[in-house]
Amino acid sequence: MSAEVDLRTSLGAVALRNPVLLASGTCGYGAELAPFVALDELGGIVAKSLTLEPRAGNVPPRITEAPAGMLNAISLENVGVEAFVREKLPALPAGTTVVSSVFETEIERYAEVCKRLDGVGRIAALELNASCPHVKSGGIEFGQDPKLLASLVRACRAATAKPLFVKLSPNVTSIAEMARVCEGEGADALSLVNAVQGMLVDVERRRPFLRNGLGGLSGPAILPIALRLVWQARRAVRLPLCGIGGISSGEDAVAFLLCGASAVQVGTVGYTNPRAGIEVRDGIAAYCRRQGVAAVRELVGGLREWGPED
Amino acid sequence: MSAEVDLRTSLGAVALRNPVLLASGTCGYGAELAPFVALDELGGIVAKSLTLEPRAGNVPPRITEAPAGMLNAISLENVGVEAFVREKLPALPAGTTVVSSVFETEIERYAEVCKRLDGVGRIAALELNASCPHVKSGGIEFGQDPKLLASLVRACRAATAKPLFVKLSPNVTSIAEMARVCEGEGADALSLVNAVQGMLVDVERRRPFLRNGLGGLSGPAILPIALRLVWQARRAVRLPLCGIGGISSGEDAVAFLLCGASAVQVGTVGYTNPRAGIEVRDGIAAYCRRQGVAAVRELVGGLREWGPED
Amino acid sequence: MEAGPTGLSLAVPGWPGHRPGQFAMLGLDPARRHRDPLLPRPMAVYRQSGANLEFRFKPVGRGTRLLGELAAGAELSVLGPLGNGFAPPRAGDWLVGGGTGIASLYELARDAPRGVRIRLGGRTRADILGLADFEALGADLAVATDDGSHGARGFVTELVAPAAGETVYACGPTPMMRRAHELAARAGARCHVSLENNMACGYGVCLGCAVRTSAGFRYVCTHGPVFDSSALGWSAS
Amino acid sequence: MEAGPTGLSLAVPGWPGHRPGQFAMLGLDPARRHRDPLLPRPMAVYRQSGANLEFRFKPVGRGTRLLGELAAGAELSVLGPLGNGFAPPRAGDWLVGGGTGIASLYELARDAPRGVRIRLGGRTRADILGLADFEALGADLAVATDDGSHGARGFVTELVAPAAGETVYACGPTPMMRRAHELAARAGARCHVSLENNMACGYGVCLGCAVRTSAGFRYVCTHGPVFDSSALGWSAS
Ligand SMILES: Cc1cc2nc3c(=O)[nH]c(=O)nc-3n(C[C@H](O)[C@H](O)[C@H](O)COP(=O)(O)OP(=O)(O)OC[C@H]3O[C@@H](n4cnc5c(N)ncnc54)[C@H](O)[C@@H]3O)c2cc1C
Ligand SMILES: Cc1cc2nc3c(=O)[nH]c(=O)nc-3n(C[C@H](O)[C@H](O)[C@H](O)COP(=O)(O)OP(=O)(O)OC[C@H]3O[C@@H](n4cnc5c(N)ncnc54)[C@H](O)[C@@H]3O)c2cc1C
Ligand SMILES: Cc1cc2nc3c(=O)[nH]c(=O)nc-3n(C[C@H](O)[C@H](O)[C@H](O)COP(=O)(O)O)c2cc1C
Ligand SMILES: Cc1cc2nc3c(=O)[nH]c(=O)nc-3n(C[C@H](O)[C@H](O)[C@H](O)COP(=O)(O)O)c2cc1C
Ligand code: FES
Ligand code: FES
Repeated sequence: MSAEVDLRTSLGAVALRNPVLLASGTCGYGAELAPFVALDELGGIVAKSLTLEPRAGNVPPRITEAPAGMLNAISLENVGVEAFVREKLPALPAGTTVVSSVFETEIERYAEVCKRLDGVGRIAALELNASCPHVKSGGIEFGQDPKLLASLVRACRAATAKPLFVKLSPNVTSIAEMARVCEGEGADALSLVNAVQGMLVDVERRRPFLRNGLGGLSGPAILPIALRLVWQARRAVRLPLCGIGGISSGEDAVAFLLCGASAVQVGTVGYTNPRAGIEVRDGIAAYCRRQGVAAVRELVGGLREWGPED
Repeated sequence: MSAEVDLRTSLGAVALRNPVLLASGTCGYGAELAPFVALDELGGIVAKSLTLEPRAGNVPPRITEAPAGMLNAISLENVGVEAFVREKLPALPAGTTVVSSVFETEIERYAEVCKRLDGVGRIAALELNASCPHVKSGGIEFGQDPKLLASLVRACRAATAKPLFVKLSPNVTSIAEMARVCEGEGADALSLVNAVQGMLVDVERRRPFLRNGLGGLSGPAILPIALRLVWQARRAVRLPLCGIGGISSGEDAVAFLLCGASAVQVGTVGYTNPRAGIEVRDGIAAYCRRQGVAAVRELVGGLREWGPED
Repeated sequence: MEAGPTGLSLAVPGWPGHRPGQFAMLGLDPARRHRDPLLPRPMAVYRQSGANLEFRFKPVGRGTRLLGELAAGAELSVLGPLGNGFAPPRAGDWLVGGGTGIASLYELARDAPRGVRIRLGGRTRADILGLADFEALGADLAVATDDGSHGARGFVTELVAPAAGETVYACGPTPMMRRAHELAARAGARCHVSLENNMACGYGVCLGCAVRTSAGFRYVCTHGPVFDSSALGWSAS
Repeated sequence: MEAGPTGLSLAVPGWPGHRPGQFAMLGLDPARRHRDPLLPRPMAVYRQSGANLEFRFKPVGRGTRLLGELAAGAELSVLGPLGNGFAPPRAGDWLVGGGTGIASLYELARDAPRGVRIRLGGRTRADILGLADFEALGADLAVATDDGSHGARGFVTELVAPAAGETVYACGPTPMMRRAHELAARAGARCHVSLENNMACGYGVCLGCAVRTSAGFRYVCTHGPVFDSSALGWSAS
């Protein structure tokens, strides 16, 4: 089969050229990647999470390597919503599908960022980064408490008519419960997962490698965890899902599609190669050709069960 | 400093020759390792989890490789408590510190296994494997539900006078809550963590690699997660902790000690080298010599915070 | 240590000797520079020559690709000999190998009495591991390839016709071994197969290599890798 | 590709040239046989010779040990040139290198005008990377070692005495750079330091390489690695 594979897919109302987006925090505001990648050949980019005001991150060290992954505590440094809309967005090639990630420490502020982005034509959808500690609740992540998460999604749903994705935390007992909460509050899709909470210690100095102590574990190490969470969410809700976690090849991406994701995001592996997203896209297409799959949408949720005779 | 390092430590009332035990399910019943290791040179072994009756595991495939780790769904195949006491225990060299892991699908059966082991002199302590799905509660793990976990620990506490360790699941929103529950019900120590729930997919065949679908992720990949959980548990309870997850070197073990564990268990890495436990022990001793640490106990909880001037 | 894409030879001081069909766990990275791939790979000892052990494989996955790319002088960890190995064949018995499973049979063939029949199969001539070595034995050897590039065209099991009282020794892809089992069963012959399940430890502690037998689960690394085929359930893979 | 324990040389077709002090991200495993260690390593280009780039390092961690053990012909990924690089020095300026930081300075020294003073330090003579190359330049060169095995005994910064209007170019351990900064500040000289923070991406998207400056956080990979030392807070590492 040498015919072109139809790579188109969608996340709810958001049509995508192909299933591969770049994950928030791993592609800057897009322009940083322009020397390496034609951004409009990707499914899209999820820009660095935005807060109401510009936000400085943690004092370094912010990153360290982990087995088959890395640990980070950047703490969501960003230029703020205004500068993004004014300076960053216009710099992107027309035709780039842009998802804006939204992050704050209080619900009203989350909603306010959504409101500011609501009227911005270039933005295809908003992604709520719910994996952030809630200041008023003593540091528990929004995405770890179903009640907090419900209030967050409700407030943001009311603040924007744009397609609303919620990015879930993997650090929970039941992803199904969190997924259902989002569905109940009118989210349009779920992105899962964010980094897994972790820690590494410099034993020579007897202190954490990161100044922040805790950090987020990402990269291939977490792929089996992320895939399991997508599969569990798939059985809990009907919302479209976007799979994230350790994807480094077309086969990795296909695994997420088979488990029920309609699209995927490539994160950490992009640090090792700025063209990783394009290579994952090409890997998906190669897989489809090899397997005689005409349209990538056919793969979504196509995982078979083991039969008694297998 | 060429003097001998004092490697002794303890988990509550259980004195240990050194901080390195082998994790349950990764050292069989001990005898399998005898060709490679003098078992009484280890801190101890935690034998394969025992059920009331002999138990057959899952239909294969049961294991597959994961990035910097592996995924397993053995499903706790074991010879049962009677055969263990009658055949396996007497085969172990005198002087081996043996912890017996206990596992069941209902609380009364857990307690019954504890009762059967209670009078057995060779057993230094019991470890409740609480990372197992509870049949009556629709498959949620005992270690994922604070109420279930409390009932479990209470019942087993009443069933045995032996030191009682509880092995916690990493698949929870709040390890602190689970740790406090165990402390409240009279556990003597906590072992953490068990494998992280994960999944991997064979994209060529479009089905999970494991016949069981889900599996437990173990090995270096999970070390940062396990270390974080130990550190969080340390701040929640005063119980002694035993750190488990991805340990492959003396430095890895020291990281757990610094985060507050009094001992550690080596699991998956032992598959790559049956002498891994001894090498980890030697690595801890080498670290202590290099750093001028006279007794390994000095390291426990010795993690420093970053200062503003660092 | 010397390696090429389909085999390696390494000095293993202290190797105590082994029986044909036993295997070793080869650890790719004893110095732990990498922590991935993590697990050692079970490999049949193809041949021992003095202090050197030889292994044969095909680059099908991460592990075998890395093995084939090892630089001369690289270090591997070697745990073994492991497993039960084959019982010695008698004249009239059949040795049936397919694909990389052929590697398990070379020493069995070499040490076999005259009159043992060796049947090897692969996709093409290049897939018959160690063909020249087998030919040099001067034994009763026949080959089948899928594309007819060497020997008969078709499945190797078409070259196998056991009679009652004979034993078939088979190692290769599951369909090949199943077919060998069926041929033997139908003829009243015995069949010993060497299984190549995934393994983590190779020494009996992970229980990952379980295989369902008529007597319950058995472990390929300690009870096998060689099993009497009649004890195995040939419907499941 | 050729490698030894402390350096490697590889052909990079299409390398567009670079300024002294720029760097590349070296990916250890472009074919993804291993997924650990995952991240590429930032390395200063020590020297370009024709189509070949040379790098120098010491085996201090996983990454540099693997780089030093690469087999001839192995493939690396190379992303670059990255970063700002050094401004050209003038006669009277000081080039101060310590440990592996010396690697960032060779081309700067080679292209420098006469009268630039080169001062290199390390624990022992063997730690002075590329010593013979620097000596061959015939420039004003002095060396200090902790053990006195070459040049003066002591810290390399004891050989540095900048005057007002001069510039010190420094790359090495933090205490060395801090001292260079202090010497320059005290004398009314300028000091440019090249920082060697941990990096994940090297091209400005991870924000992992942040450094605190008087103007807020800056990124070593895109705004640096060379910074005016007066903009940095020298109390924090
Ligand atoms: C006792 C025993 C003896 C063995 N002896 C040998 C031997 O002498 N020579 C040898 O080559 N192998 C032998 N094997 C199998 C070997 O251990 C590996 O499983 C196999 O070589 C693939 O390893 P890998 O690391 O390259 O693949 P992995 O990195 O584990 O990747 C596996 C990938 O390759 C595919 N794959 C795995 N095996 C095959 C195969 N045979 N054909 C096609 N695709 C495959 C899988 O589906 C998967 O996609 C033996 C196994 C056992 C249990
Ligand atoms: C712009 C830039 C240019 C660089 N140029 C060079 C260069 O030309 N040559 C070079 O060798 N390095 C250079 N580095 C540093 C290099 O990227 C690595 O961080 C360093 O070599 C250690 O890498 P590793 O992979 O071996 O250590 P890792 O695998 O990351 O392990 C790090 C371990 O080594 C220790 N460690 C890290 N660095 C050192 C050190 N310098 N001395 C002692 N212990 C250490 C750590 O504490 C840790 O235990 C540069 C860095 C930057 C940002
Ligand atoms: C350095 C770094 C910064 C990140 N910043 C953000 C962020 O700003 N917003 C967000 O939603 N996720 C952020 N993430 C999480 C990623 O988007 C992604 O969910 C996670 O890393 C898992 O995917 P991966 O394994 O492919 O990296 C960040 C991850 C890393 C490694
Ligand atoms: C194949 C396998 C079987 C296991 N069986 C058990 C078991 O029977 N009981 C138990 O408490 N933990 C069991 N575990 C979990 C380990 O004891 C350990 O908690 C986990 O693997 C994490 O440590 P590691 O990364 O060092 O392996 C098993 C793990 C593996 C990989
Ligand atoms: S491979 Fe571990 S028990 Fe057989
Ligand atoms: S290394 Fe990623 S931003 Fe500098």
